[in-house]
Amino acid sequence: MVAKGRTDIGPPHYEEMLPQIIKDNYGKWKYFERIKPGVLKHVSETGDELYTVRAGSPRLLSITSLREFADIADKYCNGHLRFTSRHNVEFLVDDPEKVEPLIAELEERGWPVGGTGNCLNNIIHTQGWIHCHSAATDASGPVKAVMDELFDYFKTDDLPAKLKISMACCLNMCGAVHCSDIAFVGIHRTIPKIDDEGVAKNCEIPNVIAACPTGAIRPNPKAKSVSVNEEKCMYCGNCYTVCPSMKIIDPENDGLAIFVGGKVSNARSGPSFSRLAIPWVPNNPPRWDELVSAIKNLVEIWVKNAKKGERYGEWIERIGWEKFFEIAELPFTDKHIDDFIFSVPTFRTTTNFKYTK
Amino acid sequence: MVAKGRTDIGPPHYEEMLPQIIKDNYGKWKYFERIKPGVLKHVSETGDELYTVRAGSPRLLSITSLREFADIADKYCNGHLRFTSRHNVEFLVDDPEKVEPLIAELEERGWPVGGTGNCLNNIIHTQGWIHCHSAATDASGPVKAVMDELFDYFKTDDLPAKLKISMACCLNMCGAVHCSDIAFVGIHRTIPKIDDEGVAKNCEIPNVIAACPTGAIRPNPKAKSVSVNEEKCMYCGNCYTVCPSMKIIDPENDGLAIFVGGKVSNARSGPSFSRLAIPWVPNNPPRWDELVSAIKNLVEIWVKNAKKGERYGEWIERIGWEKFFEIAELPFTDKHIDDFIFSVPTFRTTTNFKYTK
Amino acid sequence: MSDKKRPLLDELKKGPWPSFVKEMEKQAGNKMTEEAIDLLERSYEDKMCHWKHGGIVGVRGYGGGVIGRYCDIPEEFPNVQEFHTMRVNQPSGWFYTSDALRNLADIWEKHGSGLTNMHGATGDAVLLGTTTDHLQPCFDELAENGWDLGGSGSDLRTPSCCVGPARCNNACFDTLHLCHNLTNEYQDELHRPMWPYKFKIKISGCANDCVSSIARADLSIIGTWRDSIRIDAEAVKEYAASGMDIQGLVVDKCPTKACAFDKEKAEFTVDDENCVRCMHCINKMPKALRIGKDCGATILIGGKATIVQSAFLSWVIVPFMKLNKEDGYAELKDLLERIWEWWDENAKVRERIGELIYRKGMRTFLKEVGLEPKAQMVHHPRANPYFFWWPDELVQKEEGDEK
Amino acid sequence: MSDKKRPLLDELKKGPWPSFVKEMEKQAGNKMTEEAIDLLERSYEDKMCHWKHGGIVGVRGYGGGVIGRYCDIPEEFPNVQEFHTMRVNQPSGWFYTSDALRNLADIWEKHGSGLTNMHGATGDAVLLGTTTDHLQPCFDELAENGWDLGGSGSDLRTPSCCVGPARCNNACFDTLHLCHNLTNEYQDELHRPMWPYKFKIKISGCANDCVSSIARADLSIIGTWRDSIRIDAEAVKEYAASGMDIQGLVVDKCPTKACAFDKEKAEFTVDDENCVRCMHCINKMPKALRIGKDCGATILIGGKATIVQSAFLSWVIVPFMKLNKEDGYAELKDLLERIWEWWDENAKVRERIGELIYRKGMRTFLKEVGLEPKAQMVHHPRANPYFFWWPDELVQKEEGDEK
Ligand code: SRM
Ligand code: SRM
Ligand code: SRM
Ligand code: SRM
Ligand code: SF4
Ligand code: SF4
Ligand code: SF4
Ligand code: SF4
Ligand code: SF4
Ligand code: SF4
Ligand code: SF4
Ligand code: SF4
Repeated sequence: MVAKGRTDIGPPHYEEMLPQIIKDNYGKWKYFERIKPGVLKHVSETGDELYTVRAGSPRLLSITSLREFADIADKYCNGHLRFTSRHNVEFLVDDPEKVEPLIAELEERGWPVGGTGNCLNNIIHTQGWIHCHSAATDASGPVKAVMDELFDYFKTDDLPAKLKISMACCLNMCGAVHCSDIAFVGIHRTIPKIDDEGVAKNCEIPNVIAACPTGAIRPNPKAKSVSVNEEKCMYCGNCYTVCPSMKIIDPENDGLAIFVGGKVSNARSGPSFSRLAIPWVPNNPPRWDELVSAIKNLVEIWVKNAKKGERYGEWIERIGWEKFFEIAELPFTDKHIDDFIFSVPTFRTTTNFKYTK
Repeated sequence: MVAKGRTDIGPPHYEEMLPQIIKDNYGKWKYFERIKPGVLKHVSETGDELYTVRAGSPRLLSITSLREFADIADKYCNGHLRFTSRHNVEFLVDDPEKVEPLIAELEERGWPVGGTGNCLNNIIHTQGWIHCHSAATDASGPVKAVMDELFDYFKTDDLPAKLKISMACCLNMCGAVHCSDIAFVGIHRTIPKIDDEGVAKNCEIPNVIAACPTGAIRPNPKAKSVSVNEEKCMYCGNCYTVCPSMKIIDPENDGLAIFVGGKVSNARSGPSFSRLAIPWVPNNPPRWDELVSAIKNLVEIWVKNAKKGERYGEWIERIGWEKFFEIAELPFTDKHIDDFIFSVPTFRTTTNFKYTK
Repeated sequence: MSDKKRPLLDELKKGPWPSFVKEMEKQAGNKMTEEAIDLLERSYEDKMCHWKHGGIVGVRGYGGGVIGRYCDIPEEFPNVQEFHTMRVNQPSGWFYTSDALRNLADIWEKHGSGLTNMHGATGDAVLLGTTTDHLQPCFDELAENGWDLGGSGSDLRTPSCCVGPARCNNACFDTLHLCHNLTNEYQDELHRPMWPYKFKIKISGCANDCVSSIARADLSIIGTWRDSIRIDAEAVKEYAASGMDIQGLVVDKCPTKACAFDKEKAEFTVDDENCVRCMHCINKMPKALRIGKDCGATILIGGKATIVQSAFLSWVIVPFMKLNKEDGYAELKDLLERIWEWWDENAKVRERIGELIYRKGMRTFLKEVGLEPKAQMVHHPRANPYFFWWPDELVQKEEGDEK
Repeated sequence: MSDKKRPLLDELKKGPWPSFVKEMEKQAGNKMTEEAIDLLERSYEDKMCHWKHGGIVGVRGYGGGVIGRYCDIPEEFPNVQEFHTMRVNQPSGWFYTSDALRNLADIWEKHGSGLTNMHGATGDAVLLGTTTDHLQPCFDELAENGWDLGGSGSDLRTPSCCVGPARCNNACFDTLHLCHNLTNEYQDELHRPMWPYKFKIKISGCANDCVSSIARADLSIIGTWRDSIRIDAEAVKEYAASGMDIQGLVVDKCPTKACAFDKEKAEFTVDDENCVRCMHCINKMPKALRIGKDCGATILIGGKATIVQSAFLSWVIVPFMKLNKEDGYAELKDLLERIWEWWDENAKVRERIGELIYRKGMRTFLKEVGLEPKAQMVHHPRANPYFFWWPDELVQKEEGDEK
């Protein structure tokens, strides 16, 4: 078997993974065309043409499916494929004849083709109840339920612009949802329950105190533990991350918050954060109905009202956030008003606003 | 004489001060015209016409001049006049025939007429060495020197837009310069010198500590006084305001900082802060040459480069701050980069910027 | 005049702008004033001021209105050993009759330096320089003549307002009346420091904000309307005929693209729902466009200059409030009093209302003064997920619910 | 398959989107995996996860790359008592041969649950669920086959990059090469946690930022150019002829109004000095417009998600850097190492670089890592007057200077 202790070899070299057509045209791609949803054609300075067929993936993949992908790649792509930064799988085809059969086989096997251009993209997400101890909600379940509902948008590219939805299952935000057109994130709503003995035994109290963004944690020297100031705690769970004896999970009160209007690209406007639209929908497995219908509504109002080329946030910036809340028929609450460190620059310092009902 | 102890009577009623034409047309003004620099004509629904002649004032006025104004008001304005929110004096004329003679007399007596519309307005300012203990520079002197240099702009209204210059003689900013097209403010550059005995005797140490924006002040229990952390002190002088034994004046290092691009009105864009252009010019009485030429340059580049209707900050927002520094030929230094509480939202979070030399 | 030369200040008698040095010299017959000029020359030499803090001074019954000032080299300048300022509350809109002005001048000739600021940055008529002995007699004589002092210290500061309906076509309400009314209603708050810190009110009749209330007042009252801009179609045509570039100078600069100009028909239209009442189009075509008829004000809070947590512009807390003269502005005063009460109870020493709101969170402020959250209060909602829940918003666990 | 019913998860096998439940069931032959599904059903019933922290686990010589995970009801679910993840460092750009993929699958069949994430949010190929006993053998077999682990814990995390020159016409530099090079150069930093906290690097070939580097990486490397957009005039004419609304969809959306379209001549022009290389016009007309030729990258710092001081987007620190393959990216590495050194020396435990810069001030960071302040680093300069001076910038007092 192995030479034990072999370390620090780094990842396989990407060149080994590239198909010949990419090796030949590396750095020489001249332009591309969007053939149809899920299909891109890249044209090289050499005249070579590469077709990319993108299929949706649940990201959680069995090795059975990985082998299936490998077989498909062998059949259509000389044994080459890649995954995208949003966890889709892309088949790289150098023969135009193979494109339609490939698509047919993918669809047949349950791998939908789409998600390019102005389609809905795959939902970036995280571990949830499948693997993480920190999760305020599941990840794969809510994502599946939302993607089922929005499925048609994955397959049609006539949305006003790209639609990037992301999810994270707790405030650690491993899904880095904070700059998405629409983001949903698992949140807690009650303060951690302190197991004094556990804290005393297992946790580094200075680290626990430092972990709290709002300074809600104070030492409790008597119990060699800590106490939490209810008024200051906003349930982020960071204390729980550093100290398992600060349990924060509360099945009835945990749930999801929905943010909208962020983006990452610098195209036109610079990157921007998503902002709170709906503070809480309940955790309602298995299909998270409230979440799904809230997101559906959010997508539909954008599709209906945005101008061509307007990302979600660009649409809202044009009409104003007050109009967004009116159109979305969402209540604006005290939760929407920032009260963290950088709150001041978010307060409206002009009389330039629109009236709403 | 007086009934002693008569208090809380409040200010004189404004109605007693209004000329008849204003009483007759109060709330009925329909529109106005700018006749020429310094002269406005307001037209009422009743058809009445009121002429306003605005004259520049140093704000620091002797009672001799107040009496002179009173005499002029008697002669041309049925004994009525007012001051503006920028400390100019306005003569209210109901007879068009009197406008030119009034202007002639004002100019003759040394009171320049101008400052309306797209003129340079009067410079809002503060006490300086004339009355305040806190001043890092004089107020009236620098203002006089700048107004002399920019005088023509007070008398012509073809600037790109309004030009509002303000000054304050220390960071207390009694001139509220923080939202001006151009602002100059007296600053210190060295830390306070602590007179321990004085602190112990005269100052409330908790208040002194709380006064420091950066937490630079620590108790010094031995001396019943305080000490200042050099690395954290940015010389704001707020400790000196609450405790005279923390002297912060340093004649060679005090001076003025210049900010640009703020505005107050909601017209078009909302109100915005002025931002640092030049961190320091020296205190150079009697005519503050470095200050004057710096401001002259700032005004001239705007006049030359702004489009019609663009306030200073609106011009900069269009071209970008990096271009502003290039055009103004000003060095961009670490001082220009915020490092106070709300710094983060000022950092550039996009690759959308222009190159500069 | 003193025999001292003042070569530095002499330089500031030159030039076209009216000279404050000349102003000072006009009163140089007064020994105190003359020495004040000499002291200023000395400051010009030394590049520093020669004033210092000192004992608190004032007039009977008042905690504010006078700023005590002492020379730091009194041996050399005995006549300005004391050089206090008195702040006289201006009439709303800074209107004066010539007699009123002369009256002030006469009183100040008798009791002080003869130097004034017309006006101070807060709005008062500032009488610059007198001795402790003169304070009470001066105040008595002012009061006798119908003048009162303005604010200083930790109290309500003298409210001020723009010229408003007295001479402006844009006034959405009666700024002068409101200013006068509030000043009189809150005489106690103005004269008897008792709060954590100062509190300023400034009142502008429209969004042009000619008294900079959004930047310089803890409470900013800014006029606006709820209906539509009034358009005089004929006058629009005149502007167009005069060659004005209505598209470029007006329409293209509308922040929400809410107005439009049809060049063919020379017709100007406003989309009311999207107009944010920024005043720009009205400013550019005052003959053709007028503010609406259903007027009131936006109320904003928290504006202040630099110290301590950097400058704040005021924040919208009431998008639209009718300002009702008939009931003496009851709604506004009610709100104001709730705000003061909350601030007074919660603030630290020298903590402005804006800083307190920042520290406590806007949600706490709104809840405790009884205001509804509105989307108009923010540029945009929060980006972080760090929000709080009130106990009654949570799912209460029933017995046996726990697994 | 276990005889337990899973009515809740069954609901998630319905619908058109590929089902993760079906994926899990594909490996249900594995007892561990089967129980993981049952445990998930239990979580669905309880509305909470059933995992907990536990002892730290790993492989010899590495401090990271494995996430230990333990079930909180092991009595009921003994087969997932331990259910650790291994993070396998992906090949740059996430390219695989079918054999490589099969190889991974085979190893994971032998040593783990047969479940993966392709890929994790940082970019690794995530192998989901194995026992402590299997970690070392699994790693050894991975290594034998040319795979290595990625980062976790307080170390450099697995760098990732966009598809770049491999399949994109917009790549301003070789993202895959840089990513591979950095990953290999910093193996030690990646595998042996030693820093205050995690540090992430993400690399995008242009401002479209297809790996979200500005939002998700402490160090963001984003391609750009210094010269001009290349315009193919003929291709512009084709777009115009095809009926595309070039004015409305391209020109009007240019953030700096730097491009123009002459409809008559069907001519598209770019004002290079004002173009901020936002990519928009190129995105809309890829056949006609191309990135410039003098390419490099903008370097930004500090991006991260919510915890602790809320999310930061990365901040520009080097507007333009040539990325030189020949010298192994010496300039970039040199900067990176200076940054790490400063961070390592100054940060508190669990303090990301962005948070440290915020706490210490950008000026301190720039000075100590040796970067020149540039106006490109800020949206706008500071509004407050609270700036610092270095001792050598001050006027030094000479003896006898004092008055
Ligand atoms: C394959 C992928 C890169 C990779 O290395 O994996 C990729 C590939 C391309 N991107 Fe991207 N982008 C990819 C993730 C992203 C991301 C990151 C993300 O989604 O998390 C972004 C930033 C998202 C954001 O702004 O919030 C991104 C922002 C863009 C943009 C800018 C869109 C905008 O107008 O804001 C373009 C330009 C365009 O589409 O016009 C672009 C354009 C492209 C082009 C057209 C570039 C080209 O010429 O080849 C590629 C085909 C896109 C398509 O789907 O039609 N790509 N692209 C990623 C596919 C993810 C997926 O499976 O859906
Ligand atoms: C007299 C005064 C009010 C008072 O109660 O004293 C006043 C009076 C008028 N202002 Fe003002 N403004 C006055 C201070 C201000 C201020 C406050 C300040 O300067 O400190 C502002 C906000 C400054 C800022 O934005 O930084 C101000 C922003 C405006 C604007 C908006 C300008 C803009 O486009 O940003 C207008 C509209 C315009 O001029 O087009 C305006 C318009 C006007 C009009 C035309 C209103 C009218 O229809 O009568 C008045 C004649 C203005 C002129 O000078 O041509 N007024 N105006 C103030 C004169 C000060 C002076 O002596 O120079
Ligand atoms: C006289 C006046 C300046 C002038 O020349 O016009 C003035 C003068 C002083 N101000 Fe002021 N302030 C004056 C308007 C302002 C303004 C502008 C305004 O009100 O619109 C501001 C900025 C707006 C604000 O309130 O934020 C202002 C912000 C300050 C501050 C900083 C307060 C803060 O919270 O940031 C201080 C410091 C303090 O209160 O200890 C201060 C303190 C002072 C003191 C009392 C200095 C002291 O610590 O003893 C000054 C007395 C000077 C003297 O010797 O006469 N003054 N002060 C203004 C009042 C005249 C009047 O009543 O009309
Ligand atoms: C596996 C992964 C989520 C996924 O499903 O893809 C993940 C999973 C965890 N993350 Fe993460 N993070 C993952 C990418 C991210 C990202 C996204 C990224 O890297 O682009 C972020 C946001 C970006 C950032 O770094 O700011 C992220 C921000 C966090 C944080 C908050 C860190 C912060 O400074 O704000 C924590 C908390 C911590 O470090 O203690 C965290 C902690 C964790 C822990 C280790 C939970 C814990 O406290 O023990 C999770 C282990 C889950 C598990 O049981 O497997 N994870 N984590 C991602 C790594 C896979 C990979 O290597 O490819
Ligand atoms: S977002 Fe939170 S719950 Fe989800 S994987 Fe990351 S740390 Fe775990
Ligand atoms: S949950 Fe967050 S806010 Fe609450 S105590 Fe813990 S760390 Fe602090
Ligand atoms: S700005 Fe400072 S120095 Fe000037 S008057 Fe106000 S407190 Fe005094
Ligand atoms: S001058 Fe300002 S920063 Fe320095 S110690 Fe005093 S209060 Fe603090
Ligand atoms: S604020 Fe409005 S109402 Fe008041 S003077 Fe200015 S333009 Fe007129
Ligand atoms: S008032 Fe302002 S927002 Fe309204 S139409 Fe006129 S320019 Fe536009
Ligand atoms: S970031 Fe730019 S270079 Fe990289 S894949 Fe996206 S469009 Fe292409
Ligand atoms: S790249 Fe962006 S900024 Fe440059 S011309 Fe094109 S659209 Fe305008």
